Amino acid sequence: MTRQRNDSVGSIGTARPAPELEVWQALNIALDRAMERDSGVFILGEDVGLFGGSYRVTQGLYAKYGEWRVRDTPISENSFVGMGVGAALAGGRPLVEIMTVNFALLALDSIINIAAKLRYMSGGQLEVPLVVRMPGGVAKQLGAQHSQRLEHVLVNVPGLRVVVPGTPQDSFWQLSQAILADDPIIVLEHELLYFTKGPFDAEMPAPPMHSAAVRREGRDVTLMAWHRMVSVCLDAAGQLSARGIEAEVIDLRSLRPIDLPLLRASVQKTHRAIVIEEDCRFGGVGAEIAATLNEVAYADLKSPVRRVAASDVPTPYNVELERASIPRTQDILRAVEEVVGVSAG
Amino acid sequence: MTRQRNDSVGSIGTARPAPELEVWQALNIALDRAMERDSGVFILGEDVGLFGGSYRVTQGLYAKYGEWRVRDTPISENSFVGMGVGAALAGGRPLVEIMTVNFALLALDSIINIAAKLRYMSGGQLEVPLVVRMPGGVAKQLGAQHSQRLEHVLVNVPGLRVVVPGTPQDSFWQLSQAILADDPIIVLEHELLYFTKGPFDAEMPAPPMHSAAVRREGRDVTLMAWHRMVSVCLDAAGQLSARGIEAEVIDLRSLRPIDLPLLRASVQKTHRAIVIEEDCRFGGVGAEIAATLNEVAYADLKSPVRRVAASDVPTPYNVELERASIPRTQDILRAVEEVVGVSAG
Amino acid sequence: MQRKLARQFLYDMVLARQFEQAAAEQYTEGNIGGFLHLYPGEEAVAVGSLRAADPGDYVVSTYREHVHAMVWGVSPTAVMAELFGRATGCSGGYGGSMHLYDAGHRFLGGYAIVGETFAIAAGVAYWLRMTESAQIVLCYFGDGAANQGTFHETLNMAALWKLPVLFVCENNRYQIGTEIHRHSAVPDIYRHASAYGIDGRRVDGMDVVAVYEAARTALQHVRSGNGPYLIECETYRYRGHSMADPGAYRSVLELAELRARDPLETFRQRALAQGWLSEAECGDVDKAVEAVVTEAVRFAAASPQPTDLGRNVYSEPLDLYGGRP
Amino acid sequence: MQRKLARQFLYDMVLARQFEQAAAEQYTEGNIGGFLHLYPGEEAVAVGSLRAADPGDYVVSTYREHVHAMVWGVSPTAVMAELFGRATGCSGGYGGSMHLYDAGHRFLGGYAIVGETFAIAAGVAYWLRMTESAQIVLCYFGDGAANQGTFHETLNMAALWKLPVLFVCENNRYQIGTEIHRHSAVPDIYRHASAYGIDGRRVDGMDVVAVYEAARTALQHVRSGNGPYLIECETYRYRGHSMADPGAYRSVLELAELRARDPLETFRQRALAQGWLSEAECGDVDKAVEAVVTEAVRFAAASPQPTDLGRNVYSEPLDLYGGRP
Ligand SMILES: Cc1ncc(C[n+]2csc(CCOP(=O)(O)OP(=O)(O)O)c2C)c(N)n1
Ligand SMILES: Cc1ncc(C[n+]2csc(CCOP(=O)(O)OP(=O)(O)O)c2C)c(N)n1
Ligand SMILES: [Mg+2]
Ligand SMILES: [Mg+2]
Repeated sequence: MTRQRNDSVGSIGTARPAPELEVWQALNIALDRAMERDSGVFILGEDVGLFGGSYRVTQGLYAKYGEWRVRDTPISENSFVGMGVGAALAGGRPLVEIMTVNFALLALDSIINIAAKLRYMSGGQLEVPLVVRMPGGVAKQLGAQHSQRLEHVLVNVPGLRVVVPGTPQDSFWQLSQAILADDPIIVLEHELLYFTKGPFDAEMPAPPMHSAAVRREGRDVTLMAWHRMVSVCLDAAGQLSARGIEAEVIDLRSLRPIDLPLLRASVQKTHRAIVIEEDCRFGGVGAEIAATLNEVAYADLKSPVRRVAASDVPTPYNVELERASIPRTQDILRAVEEVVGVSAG
Repeated sequence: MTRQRNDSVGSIGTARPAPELEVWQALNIALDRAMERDSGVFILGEDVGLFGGSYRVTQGLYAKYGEWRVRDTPISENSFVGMGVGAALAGGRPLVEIMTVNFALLALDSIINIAAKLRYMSGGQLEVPLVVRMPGGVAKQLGAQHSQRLEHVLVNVPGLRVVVPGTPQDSFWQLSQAILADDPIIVLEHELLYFTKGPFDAEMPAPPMHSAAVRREGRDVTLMAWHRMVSVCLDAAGQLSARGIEAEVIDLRSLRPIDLPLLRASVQKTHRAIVIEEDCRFGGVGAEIAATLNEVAYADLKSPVRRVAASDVPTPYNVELERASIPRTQDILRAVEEVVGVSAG
Repeated sequence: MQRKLARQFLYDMVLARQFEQAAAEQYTEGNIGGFLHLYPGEEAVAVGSLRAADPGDYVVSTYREHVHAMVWGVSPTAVMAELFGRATGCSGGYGGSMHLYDAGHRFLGGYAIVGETFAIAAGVAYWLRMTESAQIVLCYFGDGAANQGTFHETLNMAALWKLPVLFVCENNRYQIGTEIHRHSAVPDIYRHASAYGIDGRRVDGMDVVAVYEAARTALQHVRSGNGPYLIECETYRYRGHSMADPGAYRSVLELAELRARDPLETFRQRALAQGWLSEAECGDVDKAVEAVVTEAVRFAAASPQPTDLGRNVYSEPLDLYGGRP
Repeated sequence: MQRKLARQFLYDMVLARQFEQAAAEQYTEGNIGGFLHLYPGEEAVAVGSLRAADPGDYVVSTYREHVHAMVWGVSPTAVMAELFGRATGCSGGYGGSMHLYDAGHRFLGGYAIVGETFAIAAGVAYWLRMTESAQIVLCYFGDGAANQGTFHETLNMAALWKLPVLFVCENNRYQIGTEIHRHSAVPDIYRHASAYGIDGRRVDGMDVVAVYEAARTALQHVRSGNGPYLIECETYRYRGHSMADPGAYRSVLELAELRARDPLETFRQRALAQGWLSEAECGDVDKAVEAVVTEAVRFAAASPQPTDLGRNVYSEPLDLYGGRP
């Protein structure tokens, strides 16, 4: 069960000239380089091969690496994720793509009750270097069953790590790092971000996989979010700035673990914090961040950490209702006014 | 698709003389009465029939109601829960027993992506009066795979309701109420409580299904818990009282929705609160309660709501480590001293 | 066969074809959102099997269910309005293309997670069997869905308890871009039935009469208390998996070969040749359907949007914080 | 057959019988906790099949796996110590009876959720096939596990990709208290294999030689690249499902009938009759095993408890709050 050791992320393969890329392309490059570097890396998933992946992430890899390393699977989520675990135990570095997060509900036994627990249950003898990628979030009118978010389910599980890259650069960095790591790692991607562009440099040294990033500096309030909600926060921050309120926007990048030191540092400066999440509020990830920040930064906070989250409903199909069901710029503005008002008064 | 309408819980059937009962017996009586009252109530689950149920909850019902109303199923969790949903759609009041919470990981698609969403997705045409019972919690050396807690998974789901009865009386009341309700309801039971005794009166009118209950009054700190952790809190409260600290102990009884008014009222009196949970801390139910209480009771709190929870590890088999992995009396005492100390200083 | 039934088959299939064509156009124009899975090429399956059932029976279908809904009695206007996400839609605009429901007609959906239809259908059947009802359930699923664990789990229970379900496999040879020989070790879906002691047979899914006859025999079997039955209909979808898929993974030859066996055209020719229908009658059907589809689009476009985000989550409004101010 | 192999079979089965007997006693005395699933009556299955495999192969088993682990090379002391939850246990005391592991021997567990062994085994096999290794995987499962969706999903993929797995069904007729005719529509588990184009056969699981021969043929098939193979071993467990179950749902007659075919005693008689072993040799085996089991219990009882709650959750210690003070 020997497994190939790996070099660091920054120096993978050779550079490709690509100043601006879309998220799916960055992920594609990360996969390609990992597969070139390590013959133990292979992909399992529905339509990842011949079809090239529902979101083009695996495009070209089937032709380049063949069917054994890019395997089109039947619709058998629980079992092909379980097979990923088995292959990881035997020495491989499997990368499983679950076509969307919604179908992961069928594979949670393999993820939560097998992958996450084997190292511990075996007294450290076994390791499961498995990466499970899943597109998720609320996209465009996909209906309730295709808009289920699972962040809250996965972050609670000892043994798992959960990263949520939202930019092309982070997608490349964090997926590459996840493949190099020796733990089961969930890479949550957002369906509406695959085709968004952003600066990309494959040679830039990567920050720690679980670090958060300040996307905009500000002194009055800290907005914490991930995936698509980061851009909504930036939009709100822009409008707030016009009103003289400077919001600091933090992209969490990782949900398990979380980069609390960065959040604390920001709150020490702003004294006010709001978590914005696409997941439902009740028992969502925002609750953990709020509860913890309230505990560790109590003295710094002028008001308790607020949460702006999705409405407590299954996602409706109707486009207007769907938009209204998840945080919009105006929802963030209202929340900011409340906390700033509250604490000013 | 007409479904029998029901009378209230307090006046089910006729009384049985039983001053003190064990939890499993109270559940058994609730099932028996519901099945007598409504021929649409039936049970699906592994070994619920001939065998009488792993924890004896369905004992005697197979002989009394026959195999169609007490059905022994194969090991096919996702499908027999899905069948429960189908039967509910057609007019029945199915009661599905998942032998333990751990196996519910296989059935989450049926629970989260079907049962919880159908009423909403159908514009209100369909209803799913389904009750899913599952024994859970950390029992005695069952190992990591048999000690997975799912509270955090279920409380986040719009469309579901989650109750956590811990006493014989509550078990009878809340299971009876769940069967009468027209929504999918999860009844989480604790494996170590089935054979604990407590006062029981089938005729006593039931409080609202989702109300919390004060188990011990106190002025200095509020301890909030459910299931087995309530008794651990009461134990701690007893010891604290000897040291002049009066802890108020609240049994949440319901995790979705939660009885926030009661929690607020208590905190207005004690000014300090701690959530104690057997589930892991990170992203657990305690985070929701802490985050919300901090928001709504900020002014009343002398220090932020604390959490005492399970260690962030899969549950170890070794008995000493297992005990150390979930909250013990001393962990609660330490936390109380901290908050009382902190807020006193 | 009777002219009445022949006209019904033709009407249903023309409606199916034209409705889906209109849906595709409305999707392209941006009036329909989300995933849109269309049925052209597979019409004979839904029409042949559903017309063999009793109106009192239950139907459980997939996300490719517009046609099943309409043949089962849901009005084209209500279906189109649902695709538009309007309050007048059969799911009030909350469900969408993949989640059509009509409790009154016992049309129970509309399931978007592959493999969900099995257990739902078996659950309805369990209730029918337990209450000694004469009704049965029709359960639709694709070739790809047959690889989902729920297929195995449910067929075993349905057989074990002799539940009244007719499982209808719409084998269109593809699981999105994965051809059946690449997703199933034994591509003859009907052969799986025997692993559960269930009668199963294969039928030409491009021939509405063949599907109808097979379904009648099967329903007879199911209704008589002999337990479940499985029919595998060999069919084909002309379009990609959904509007998002050009279907580039299929050869032009394959497509041409199947189009040559078009269920709608072959039936029309046969009906004329057999004298079941006259040219005039066929023409009338086309015109009648055209009017219906045009009206469906007009109605949908003119319908109001649903406005209440929070309704129907529970039987009654539920405050998650128990009365939090 | 060779005397050496005969002695091995006898030794393995005697060890299995005595070890489980000792485990039961230690459980009753409170030295072993949790669920304890014992193997008496089923010894011929693990012994016959594992002795037919190559030491380099992989083994994936269920929660009823003490015997599989020992026959596969894990020392009885390490297994007993694990049941005691001690640091010297094969899982360091963190796993317990249902979670025995030994990476060095490629014994991969020890899975407590019914149906998990299929995909794990197929995944190992996928890796072996992809890396063109000569090794294969033995996957154990019970009659009840055959109804889990993963059985269907995994057998399809294993057949589709010709993965080197030998699926061994330990059909002891019961899923805890539910007899096979009440949980499987087609109780002949081996017949399910054909639904995936997999060769399957049934063998007398009370006859270690029959199991051995069947496994050899099957392994030959699997190792030659012909894909998976399934063997259904008809066996029986003398005890209840676990120590918590008295097994009251079974008739005394049934139990007596099966005990009369006891795999250990029948083999011992046969070995003597055939002259494979002498009375003296059999006596030596009993004594040798007795010493081993006694030592295993002594070792376990004398072993230290594990003390570090937080280790081995991740490859390196992970601070959930990224360096929170
Ligand atoms: C459990 C699950 N996995 C994956 C998907 C994504 N998906 C939607 S349809 C489909 C193909 C289904 O093929 P088939 O069952 O043959 O039905 P068809 O679309 O051909 O009618 C897939 C993979 C899904 N909806 N559910
Ligand atoms: C998914 C799941 N459901 C239920 C259980 C509880 N359970 C443990 S063993 C068992 C019976 C398994 O029977 P079988 O597969 O025949 O194996 P055996 O115990 O007879 O060896 C059940 C229902 C479980 N562990 N996992
Ligand atoms: Mg198909
Ligand atoms: Mg068994």
